[in-house]
Amino acid sequence: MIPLEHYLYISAALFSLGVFGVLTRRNAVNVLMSIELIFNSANINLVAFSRFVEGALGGQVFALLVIVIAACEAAVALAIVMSLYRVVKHVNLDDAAELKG
Amino acid sequence: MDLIGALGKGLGKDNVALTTVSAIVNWARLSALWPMTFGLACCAIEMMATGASRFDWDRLGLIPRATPRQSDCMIVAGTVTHKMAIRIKTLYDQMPEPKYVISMGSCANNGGPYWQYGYHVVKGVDQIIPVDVYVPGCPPRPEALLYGIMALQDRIREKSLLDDPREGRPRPAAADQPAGRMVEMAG
Amino acid sequence: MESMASAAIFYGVAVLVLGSALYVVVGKNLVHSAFALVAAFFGVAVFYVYLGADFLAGAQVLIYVGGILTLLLFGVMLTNRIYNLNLRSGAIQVVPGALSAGLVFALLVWIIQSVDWGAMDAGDPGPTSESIGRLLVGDYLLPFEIASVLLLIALMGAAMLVRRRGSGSS
Amino acid sequence: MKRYFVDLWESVSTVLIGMGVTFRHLFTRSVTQQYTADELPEERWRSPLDIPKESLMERSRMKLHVKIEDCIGCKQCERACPVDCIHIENEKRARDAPPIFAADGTAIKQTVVQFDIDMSLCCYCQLCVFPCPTDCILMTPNYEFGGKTKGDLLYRYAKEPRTPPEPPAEAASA
Amino acid sequence: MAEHRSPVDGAPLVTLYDEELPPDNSYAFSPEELEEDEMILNMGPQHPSTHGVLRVELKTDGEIVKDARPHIGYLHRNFEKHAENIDYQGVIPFTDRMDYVGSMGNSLAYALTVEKLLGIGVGERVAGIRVITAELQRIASHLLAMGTYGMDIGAFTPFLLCFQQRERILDLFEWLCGARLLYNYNWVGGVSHDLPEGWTDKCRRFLDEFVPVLDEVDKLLSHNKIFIRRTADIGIITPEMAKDYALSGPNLRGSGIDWDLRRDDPYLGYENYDFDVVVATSPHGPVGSCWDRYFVRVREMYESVKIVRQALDRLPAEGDVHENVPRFVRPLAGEAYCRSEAPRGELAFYIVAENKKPIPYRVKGRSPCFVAMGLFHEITRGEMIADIIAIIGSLDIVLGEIDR
Amino acid sequence: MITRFRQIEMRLMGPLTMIPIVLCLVVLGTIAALPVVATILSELVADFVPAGLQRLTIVVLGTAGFVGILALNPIYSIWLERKVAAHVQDRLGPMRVGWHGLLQSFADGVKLLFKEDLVPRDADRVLFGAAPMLAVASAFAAFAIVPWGVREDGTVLAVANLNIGVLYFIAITSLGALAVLMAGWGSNNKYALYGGMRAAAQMVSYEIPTAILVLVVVAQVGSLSIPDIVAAQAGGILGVGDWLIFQLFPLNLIAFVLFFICGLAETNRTPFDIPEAESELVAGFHTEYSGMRFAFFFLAEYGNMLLVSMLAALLFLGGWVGPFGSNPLLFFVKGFGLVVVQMWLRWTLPRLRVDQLMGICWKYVIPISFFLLVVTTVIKGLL
Amino acid sequence: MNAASIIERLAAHLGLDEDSFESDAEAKDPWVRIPGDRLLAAAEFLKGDPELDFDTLHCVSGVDWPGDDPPAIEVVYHLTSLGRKHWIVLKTRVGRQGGSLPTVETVWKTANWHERETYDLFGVRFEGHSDHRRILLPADWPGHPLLRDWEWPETWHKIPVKAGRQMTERAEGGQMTGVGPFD
Amino acid sequence: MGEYLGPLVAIAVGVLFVAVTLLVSSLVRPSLPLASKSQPYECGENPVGSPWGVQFNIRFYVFALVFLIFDVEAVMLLPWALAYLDLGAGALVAGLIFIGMLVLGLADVWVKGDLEWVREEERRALKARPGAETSSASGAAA
Ligand code: SF4
Ligand code: SF4
Ligand code: SF4
Repeated sequence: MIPLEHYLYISAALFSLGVFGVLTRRNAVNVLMSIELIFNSANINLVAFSRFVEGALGGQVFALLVIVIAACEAAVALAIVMSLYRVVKHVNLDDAAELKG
Repeated sequence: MDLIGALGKGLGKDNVALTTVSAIVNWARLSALWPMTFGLACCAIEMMATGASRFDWDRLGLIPRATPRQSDCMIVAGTVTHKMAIRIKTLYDQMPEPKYVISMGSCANNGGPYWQYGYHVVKGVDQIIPVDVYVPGCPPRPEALLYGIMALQDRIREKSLLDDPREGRPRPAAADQPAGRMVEMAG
Repeated sequence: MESMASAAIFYGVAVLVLGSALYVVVGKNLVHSAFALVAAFFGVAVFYVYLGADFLAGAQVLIYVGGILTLLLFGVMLTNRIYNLNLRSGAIQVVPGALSAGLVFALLVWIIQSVDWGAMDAGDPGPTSESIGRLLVGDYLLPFEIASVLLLIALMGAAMLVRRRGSGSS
Repeated sequence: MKRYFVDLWESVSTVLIGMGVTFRHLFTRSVTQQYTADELPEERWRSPLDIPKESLMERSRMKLHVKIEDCIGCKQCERACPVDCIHIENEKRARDAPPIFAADGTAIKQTVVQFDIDMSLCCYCQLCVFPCPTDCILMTPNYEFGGKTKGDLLYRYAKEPRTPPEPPAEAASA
Repeated sequence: MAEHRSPVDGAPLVTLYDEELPPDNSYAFSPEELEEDEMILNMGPQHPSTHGVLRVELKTDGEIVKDARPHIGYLHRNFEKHAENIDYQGVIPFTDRMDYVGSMGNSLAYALTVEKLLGIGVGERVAGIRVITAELQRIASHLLAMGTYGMDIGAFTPFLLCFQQRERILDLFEWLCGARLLYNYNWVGGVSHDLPEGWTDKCRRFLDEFVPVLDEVDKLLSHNKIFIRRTADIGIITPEMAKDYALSGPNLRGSGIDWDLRRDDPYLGYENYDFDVVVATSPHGPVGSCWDRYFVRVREMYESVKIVRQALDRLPAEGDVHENVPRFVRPLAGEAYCRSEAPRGELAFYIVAENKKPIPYRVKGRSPCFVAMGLFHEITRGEMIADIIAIIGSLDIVLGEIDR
Repeated sequence: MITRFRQIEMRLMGPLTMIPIVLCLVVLGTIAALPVVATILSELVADFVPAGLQRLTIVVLGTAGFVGILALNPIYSIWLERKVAAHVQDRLGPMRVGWHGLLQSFADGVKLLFKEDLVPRDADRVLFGAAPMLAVASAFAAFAIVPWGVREDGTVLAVANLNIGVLYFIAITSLGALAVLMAGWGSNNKYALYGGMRAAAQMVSYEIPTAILVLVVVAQVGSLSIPDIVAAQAGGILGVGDWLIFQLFPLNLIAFVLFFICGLAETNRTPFDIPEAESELVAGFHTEYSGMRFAFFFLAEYGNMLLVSMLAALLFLGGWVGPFGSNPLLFFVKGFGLVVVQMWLRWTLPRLRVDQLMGICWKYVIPISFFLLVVTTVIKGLL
Repeated sequence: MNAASIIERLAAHLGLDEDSFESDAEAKDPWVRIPGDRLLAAAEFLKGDPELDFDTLHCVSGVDWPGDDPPAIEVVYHLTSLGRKHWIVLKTRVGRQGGSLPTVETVWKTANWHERETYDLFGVRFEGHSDHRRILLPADWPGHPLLRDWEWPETWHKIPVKAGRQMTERAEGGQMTGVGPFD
Repeated sequence: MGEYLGPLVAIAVGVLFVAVTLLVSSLVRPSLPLASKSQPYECGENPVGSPWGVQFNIRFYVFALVFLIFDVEAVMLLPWALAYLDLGAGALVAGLIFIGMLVLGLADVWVKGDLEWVREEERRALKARPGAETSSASGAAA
């Protein structure tokens, strides 16, 4: 049986990778991918807790809702990226920020 | 080719196992000759007719494939013009080994009726790609094409797996003499 | 024997997940990143299976692999032209990024280690789908309905954002 | 709205009709003529209109043949051929040679020493057949003469071998 | 590499097996001028449904075609050069090879032109035979068009059903003159062979059996909703455009213009036959769509059946088909331009003759497909990639005639 | 022109033809006797395999079994497809390789094995190589949970019996489309890319109605597990009366038809074969594939055909239950029957255009499936 | 409307006098030859005039006359009126070397390709043509092959162009073959 | 949970199957690499531009978007469909409201024309664009 901690470690690693990606990638789509990683790490935690804590199926329901939110987030964020792309013809975030200023 | 080649070296060319494998592979190749759909001119219509219900080349296991990557033989059906010749060569090159070519009709054989004044007609597709079987006719009847396909099958039967696919390819080279019908022409 | 095998598989999958996640964040080729993400999502689904959340695992594959990933792939393919961007996404602020990510990781590890999780184990919950259903229309009715509204808004909003006006940029 | 349902209905019904047609064909007899059926000789010929093979092949225009004994070397066929794939060379028969005649009685005054037809060029138009005064060039129903070399398609009909030309002395240098 | 030698006399041969031929990059659109989303896509010359060696260069934006440019000439076989070097009769095999799907029509048009040049006519039996063969050829050609069109749209079965019927016509032709595809049948002043015994009966039998099959294929293909949706709203040629581009034949009638040379400028006694000129009625969308052109062909087959029936009934029992064949064709100086309604439209030959020469000075073939291809770029703009195929198919082109 | 070799071949062909026939009989026999075979096998495993490995052994054995079926499937399906096509078109189809061409697909396979394998220049080699693997793996993964029947004691004859069965199915089928997209993108070929994009568009559209139609079934049966769904269809008039397709007439009939259409679309069969539309895109996403890799796409395609047919049979046609009691063979026959229907459709219909394909999905299939979902749930809820 | 009156009407409109144009209303195909510089005006009139209404240009052909004085290429336009069912042939001459004509593409769009073809095979240039490229032959083809004095190149892109000696001519010596009717 | 061994093994077998077959094939098949052989196929022409430069219509994205939303919706509904029968009318209504919302979304995008692959106006605009003849005729000028 895999102990809870290991799930948590994996989730933590995934989370940090996600954070790393968000901080360092300059491509908006890539940043989005990193954000999805973060969502996933959170979900692992949620499900793990619901597994290891008695009667907490709610954690799974919550994870499901997180997935829903992730989907919505991805949809809207990508839509924004698209419109951004239509204006500036690239999706490099740093340059886009300059554009604003 | 490594394995087969090594086996050939180790076991000798006439080893029974190898010849059997050769025979099986040849059988598979000749039973599943997928031609490239590639009509150039009038002959292409007869080629289509060969694929249609009455003659049905599917009977011999031919399924026309549109892309050279999946085809085994190219039926050059029709007049090869200069503008087209370059494309034909490209397409031929794009086919994977082993590959065969059937030259269908007078035009592909030799320029056909256009050999003399056809400034834009290549005088025989064998100037640009090696041809395995020549099918005469203008256009050849579907039966003649089927006959040509069977001639090609015969050709494949004679090949050995050990042959380098390129070497085994026929060329109108000196070795082809004496030319078929002219009996003892050297005399 | 069997538990050992299953543990081996677990850690194998963990390596796969982290490896592909790493590729996602450092990889040079965006399309490859996207496909690496498939592997990561898949691995997470395997974790769910290990955690007895079979329904969630299915949902993970269906939504993430089937849905979000397709969306992301389209995003990649729709916003990159290989010969002016070379489909490569450069990285910025690698060192500070790595530092802060490392910091976050250290913090998390410290928290995990500082808590005594004990031997909590609720055991295999068995089939979860129906119970989730009961919860959804029971305790979590409000989130359930809100989710629908959220989806609706996301749909309409995103569609509005990308809708071309007139004949577009050309 | 009505359009929507009409479309729906039309799609479904026409698809079903089509499926009916193909279903019927699934069980009709095939028309394939098994030309290559070495196994079933009777399947080698199946005209879709039940035309007997003999009559269909009567005018068939496949390989050319020359009844060279009858050829008088008039070169009419060579002249008529739009493709120029007939090549004839004659030699005058010796004045004192015994007279010979073609089957229809035309006197043969010339020896045909070379009569080549390049079947890899011929366009099977039959234009060479009509002008022949002795009806000695004709088209046969034989089409199975494809080969692995192009040389196989050169047909040489000549009555007698060419008398070997005296090797000209300065030909080599020229 | 070993030197390649001729199989015949051992002379060295030119072979380029191992050489890279220099690429021939001819593009009408230059990659630099492309806009943001555009891409250049080649369709052809080797493509399953460009009906031969047509090459279409597309400027696409995703699935939408922003512009299309046909490239022709991949089958340029120099008909006109040959015609300047070969005697009048010898040109006929070459005309056969122009529109190789309707070669009876071609040689007929050429023969009519030379007859016009010589000022000779043909006997009634020859005219009857010519009408019969021309109409049978029209059916055969339209069958091919119908079948390949189905195949372009993705339905394979109608293609083979059509080919089956076409085989029967070819059998009739083979019985008649010994060739299956390129007949060299119409001669100047006559036809090469008389009808063989029993031919008319078989021909009648064919007609009787053909009509139900045509109905069936019609059911399977023409009225299939998917097929209609694929073809009924695309590639629209308005009547004005059709006139401007001098379309002819089914393409012209598919645009709703009531014009048929067989009725409006009759030859071979077509005025004596009772048939309708099929004009598109376009029940499924604007007039001039692909479906209209396609369906004009289908209905023309029924009309051709009608004509053949009448011609068979009227055919004089006796008559020498070589009666008017001149021994030598040596026209006086002059020129003639004669059009006729070939299966694909108005095929015309323009012959300039020098005085009493056995060889024409200049022969120009006016090919309906060449003309039809000329407006291709107009009707493809804004369509989708799949529609390009549908449009090419609906124009029913034969590359041999376009490139000559 | 019968050469000596040809004569030898012909003499050999007769006995060799027995191979496919025997194979076919063996497979069918095994399927028919699956409950017995499975019992014997599990007992054997219980006796001879160390306890820790028993489950793995059974899984591996089961996998080997369906892999065998999947590998043989194209051989027979392609032969059958060619025969169906041929007879629809009044011709004969393969005739010369074995009795009525039965050995034809073997020849094709061997030939492809010995065929050069090309990777186009500048292709994305990783994706190009991974695509066939993903295609095959997804087909295999989906097959892993197909239940073939139940034993007397109620155990399900499946490699894996998941209680989220149908959800798993919907989830895994999208992987196939992903493979196509990978292939298209990786080939560095415009036609292939078009094919891949179209496949993606198609997958994107037709997965939704599939999911909704599955919902329709689930809402009536109340279980995600496939054996439960089948069990709910047992009994009734003549043993067929309780098949889902006959319940709530005609709602479920429509649902079945729509489900089948979605299945056609997901396996890229005519009239939905736009990703490989031969007359437009040359060969679509597999334009650049040659040799064995191309063969794998075929394997996956025919596997998926069988899969969706089997799924339709399970969900609507009662799976292994029927008039003659319950038997895996019955299930197999139903599945294969639907495959034949797919072939029949393929040789009847023209191909749709990509926008029409999407239009049909969004404007007809999805609204109607929603309608079905609402109506069935309301009816069921009120009852 | 018969040919004579068509020609008359055209000449009247263009203001051509007797010797600046030739015509033959009695020929098999009645024709009128006008100077090249009036071509466009003639075309516009023929199409636009409601009486004439030549709505389609049937064909454009070139004829090379190197032996004439002066050597010229004759460009022949065959016109048809679908509405009025009459026909006329319009001819004009252009110099063999670098001669040019105005394009009639603006009048009948179909002329576009016909003129390209005439350019390709005869080298006649058409001023104002929108897409003046070769159409049938490759872009780098040497010369215009339907000119009577066109010289055959040896090879094009390494591929031989001239007809080599064919087998029949090449084969030396040899013996009889073709025994039996169908050997 | 142990049941999931099945899919896992199947996937592994699938990958292995392909890999092993390809390995065998690579041992026995001929291979003659040539520069021209690996040129991307484009009907025999020399392709210009990379296919990866192609951008697909943004409309693709809208479909993917709707797809994602409905995918999520189906996942949310599955547990509901399992449970609603036992939970009475309230659950039924809750689910129907959920469905209703989504249908509303579908109706919205439908009405706004996002479900048309090609918008009629765009097509018409392209068709009406004049002067295709006058556009670039560079490339291969005479
Ligand atoms: S050989 Fe004859 S039929 Fe074939 S393409 Fe050449 S001319 Fe046409
Ligand atoms: S059939 Fe025609 S091409 Fe052939 S040799 Fe006779 S005349 Fe010449
Ligand atoms: S026309 Fe007849 S007789 Fe004269 S050369 Fe030819 S074959 Fe001989």
